[in-house]
Amino acid sequence: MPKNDAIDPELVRELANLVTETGLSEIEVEKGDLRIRVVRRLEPVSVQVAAGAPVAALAAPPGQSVPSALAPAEPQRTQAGTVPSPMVGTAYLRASPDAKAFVDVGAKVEVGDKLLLIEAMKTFNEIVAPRAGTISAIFVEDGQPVEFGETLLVIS
Amino acid sequence: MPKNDAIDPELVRELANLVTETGLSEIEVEKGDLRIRVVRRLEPVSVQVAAGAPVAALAAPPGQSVPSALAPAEPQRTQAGTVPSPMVGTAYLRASPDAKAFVDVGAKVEVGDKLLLIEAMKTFNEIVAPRAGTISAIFVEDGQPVEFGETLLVIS
Amino acid sequence: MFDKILIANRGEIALRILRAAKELGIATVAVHSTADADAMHVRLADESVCIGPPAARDSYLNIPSIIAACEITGADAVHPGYGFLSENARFADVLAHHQIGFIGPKAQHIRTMGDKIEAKRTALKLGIPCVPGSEGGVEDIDTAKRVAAEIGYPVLVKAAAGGGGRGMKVARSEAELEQAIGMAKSEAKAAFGDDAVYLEKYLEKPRHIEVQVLGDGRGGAVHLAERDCSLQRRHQKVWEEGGSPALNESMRAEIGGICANAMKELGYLGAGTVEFLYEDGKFYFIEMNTRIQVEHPVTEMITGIDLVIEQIQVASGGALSVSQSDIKVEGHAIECRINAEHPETFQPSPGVITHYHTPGGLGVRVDSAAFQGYRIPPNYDSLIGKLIVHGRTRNECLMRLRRALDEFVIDGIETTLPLFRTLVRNPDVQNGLYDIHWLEHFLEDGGMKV
Amino acid sequence: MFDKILIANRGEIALRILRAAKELGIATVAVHSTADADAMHVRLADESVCIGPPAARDSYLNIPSIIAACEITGADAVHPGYGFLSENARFADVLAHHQIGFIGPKAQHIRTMGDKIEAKRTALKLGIPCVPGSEGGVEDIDTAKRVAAEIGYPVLVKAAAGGGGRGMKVARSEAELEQAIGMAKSEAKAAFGDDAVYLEKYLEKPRHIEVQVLGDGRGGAVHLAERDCSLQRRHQKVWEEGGSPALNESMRAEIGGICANAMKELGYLGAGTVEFLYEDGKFYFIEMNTRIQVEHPVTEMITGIDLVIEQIQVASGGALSVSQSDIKVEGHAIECRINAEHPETFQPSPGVITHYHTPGGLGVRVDSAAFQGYRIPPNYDSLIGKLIVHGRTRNECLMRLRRALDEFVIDGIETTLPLFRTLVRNPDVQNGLYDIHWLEHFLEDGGMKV
Repeated sequence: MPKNDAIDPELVRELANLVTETGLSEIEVEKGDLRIRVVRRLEPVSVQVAAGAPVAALAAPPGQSVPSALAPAEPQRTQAGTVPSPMVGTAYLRASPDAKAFVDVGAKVEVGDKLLLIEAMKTFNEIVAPRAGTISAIFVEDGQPVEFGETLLVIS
Repeated sequence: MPKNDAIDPELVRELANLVTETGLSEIEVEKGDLRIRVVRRLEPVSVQVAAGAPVAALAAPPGQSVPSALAPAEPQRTQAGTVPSPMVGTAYLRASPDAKAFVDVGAKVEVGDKLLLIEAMKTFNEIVAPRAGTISAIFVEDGQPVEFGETLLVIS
Repeated sequence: MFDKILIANRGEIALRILRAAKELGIATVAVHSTADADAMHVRLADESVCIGPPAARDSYLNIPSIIAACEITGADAVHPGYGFLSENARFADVLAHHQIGFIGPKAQHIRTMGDKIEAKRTALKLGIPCVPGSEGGVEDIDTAKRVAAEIGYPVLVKAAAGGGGRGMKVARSEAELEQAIGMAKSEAKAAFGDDAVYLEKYLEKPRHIEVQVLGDGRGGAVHLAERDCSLQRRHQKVWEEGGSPALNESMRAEIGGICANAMKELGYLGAGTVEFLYEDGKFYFIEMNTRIQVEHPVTEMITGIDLVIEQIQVASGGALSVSQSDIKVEGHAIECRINAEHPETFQPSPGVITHYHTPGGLGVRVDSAAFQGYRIPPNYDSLIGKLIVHGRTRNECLMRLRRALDEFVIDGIETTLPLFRTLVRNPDVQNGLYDIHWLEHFLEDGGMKV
Repeated sequence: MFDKILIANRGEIALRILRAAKELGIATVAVHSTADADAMHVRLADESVCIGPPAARDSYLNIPSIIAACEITGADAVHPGYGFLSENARFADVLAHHQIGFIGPKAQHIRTMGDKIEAKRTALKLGIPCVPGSEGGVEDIDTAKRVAAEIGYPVLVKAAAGGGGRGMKVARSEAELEQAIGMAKSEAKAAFGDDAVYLEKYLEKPRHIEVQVLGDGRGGAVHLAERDCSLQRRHQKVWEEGGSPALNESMRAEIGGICANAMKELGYLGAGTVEFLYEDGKFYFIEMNTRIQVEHPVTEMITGIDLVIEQIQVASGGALSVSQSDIKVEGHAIECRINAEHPETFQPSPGVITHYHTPGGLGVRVDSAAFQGYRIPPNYDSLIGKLIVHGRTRNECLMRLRRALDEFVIDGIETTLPLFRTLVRNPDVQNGLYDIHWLEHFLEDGGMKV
């Protein structure tokens, strides 16, 4: 196996040990067409319990699990491609129980294509694709209640 | 092992030490087709405000200064030579208003020498030197109230 | 009784409603904007639904979102709190249309009392005393003199088309009347192109006194005595107390009885407040608020009656838990509205509360959704908590309030706590000698300057 | 009235006393051990004095240090709280000798009630019902039978020299009496070398009910109804409420009247508690506590009367603020003693409170010297706070208590909050069906096991 000859795992191991030993976060070496880069991502050393941390655990009745409110509320990540719900309501993936879904994972969509419906106050609101691309994930099920800002699906 | 010859781990180690020693975050060297880069990512310098910080400032009536209770109560430093009050009461530096002080700053004392009196419940309690030495400071005035543990004077 | 109540509000009143629901064994749904995801009532509710972005019009005022939140959670009633949708008759109608209970008055009464002219007309019809006036324009000076003599000097000459203080003149005697009318007419002509003016009784140093009422919607109604809310800044109540230092037992019973009878006649449902100006032993109707009010705890502390529980009970078709003879005023209560504002400049001060410690002990109540580490969002009003103190006498109440204010710790932001520490030590406040202008004058005169 | 009160205690009761003094406009001196330098009452007092190291005998029990602290601060009275020096007659004497007021009863009454035998003798003389018994040894079986028939079965045969349960036998009928006496005698002989035994009424499932009294020291005295403290663990009260679920209005008035009259006759000064076992409609005197008690807020919540303020007023020579006819029991109150202990094992849990948030709203009172960031020292008892809740009815009170317990946050240490969350949901507790053994049995039966 010529590749293994060309790249010596021992050298990589040595560099890896070195990065740990020295407390560095990255070493990169390059020679000729050989380039090796070892990276150690430092984990945050401290769980930063700020003075402003929210109340840790609101008392719950016995038997109920206490929400670990210490963990900061995960912000809804609006990464490129995620489609958040613009309203509170009930999400529907198809026009009627017998119909086929507007989109499935893997479907290609154009801007303005119908993705799903959200019912609020007996009114069905069409949610359309804000960008073109491929449906890479659908996070809601047919008939599922959704909050404002909840991620419905991803177009990548 | 020709590869190891080509990339000298010792050089990498030296660079690694250098980056730490100099407080830098990155060093990159390049010579001919050799390139070495070492990176030290600085840890977040977080002011760790512990969740357990005491109540900052108890409300005080307007006009009164608010005690900065955030600062942890300074422990009474019982350094060598300090003589703390063994009781609460009123400290007297002399046997009677006209008498001369038992000790003054600069006086040499032996173990058991009388230093001052503390009056509590109309009883005068003699405070004697716990060690020999020279009085280097007196922190109380004649007739001053003292708490338990309050530093009276220093024998150095 | 309802099974699940959706609380269409935020802050301390959302928590207040949640407490009442829990005490009745009713499940709770908190709705919130994205700015309030960490709020106390959201944490304590059985369920929560994010209904929109921080702007109130897109969340707390967004009727379709709130109805949708009811639909997805199965809530069978909504408590609107105060502000936001609490006095929106259309909201009450929409809820009714969706067969969801509204914990508030009948829509028609919200409409009537929401229209100033209609409200006054209704009040007069129900026997509630109003500010006497000419009931229409005065054309000539002789009519004006006759009307002014009837209502008594001083009188206010007001432009019929007026607003904002323009075309408004005070006449303190008949000698001043002709000139005042002349000036008001010309100002009105210039400002509104219409010189019609009318007369009204002018109150120089009135108190703001309001009567709490409860109705079962079927002609049963009671009053729960009055609150004195004269200490105001820019028409915002700052300090409220009950009973009023200006009233005695029989005055209380009289004005209370008038209001309770009016509510019986109206068939009023739920909690309401009849607001008056009060001067020289007389009451003058201002308006009626058809909702629970910020200062309702004052009444709860002196009567022991949970007004929000009563609201929920009557909204679900139940009876009031008390009749008039059961209601006894015991002692005295004072509420301080603690705002996240600079105590001298009243500049809002949103931010993180770094230390929070509430006072405790006998007769001390805190209604607040704040906590240590809470970030006050900049999007809403600055009320962060209410300190309500009860004592057997007004003096005991004042002394207790003083010590409670001195125990209260809110760090990290500016609050109006220092204002209250000053007020509770002020002789006029201690003696109950204040009117609706007192606090403005006190602040103008540098009362809070160090 | 006193000008400056020294508070010879720590924890929540020190803060409680400080609050009363502040409400009376009296200056305060906190004394503290080195372990309590950061305590809440120290922070809030006008002055503070460190009086010794953590061990209570060297600080809070150190009479010369406390007197010296009075001398250097000019305090003219001492409030001893509960525990520590509160029932130390010598302390009262020493204070009197130094012309410093003692906010507590006359020394002679502390002595009388501190001696079990003398206390029972005094109670009998004052007409307070006691446990009936043979009043001396029973020599022969016929006497025993006669006495047992008089006091009624079951009876307890007790060794005169006894203690720790040895030489103690229950006879449930005359048939069992001879054998019980025989066994008790031989056990007593073996254990104490003395086979003398006596008889006493045996209470199988008594409740602990106590009557709060106040006296002015000059023959004026009132009672403030009762508290039911039957929910105990190892003779430590856990949950107290008032009125007792077992009493009605007339029973309350009767036992209260007996106690008030006894206090009048005694010329009792200050606050006191007459403790009873209660079974089948009858009261049996246990002891009298001549101090303010941990559970006094229950009484304050149902009467509106600040007992500590009354203590201070009568100790300074003033009158009681109320006569018997002024005292009305309004509603129901329950107190939960929140200890820094594991809720199942009751292992003490000192340490730092990392999060602390108290419940608020109508009818909720918290008496606690704890705060976020407070380090509970390992040197003293584990009581860190009391939650006291009031409602118009016992049911309203229970529902309010439930929601208040669910709001209470104390993190970083173990507390008994989970015990109370379980108790408030227990049908026996909800129905008031418990005696002094109930809680022990509940815990033995795994009531707190998950």
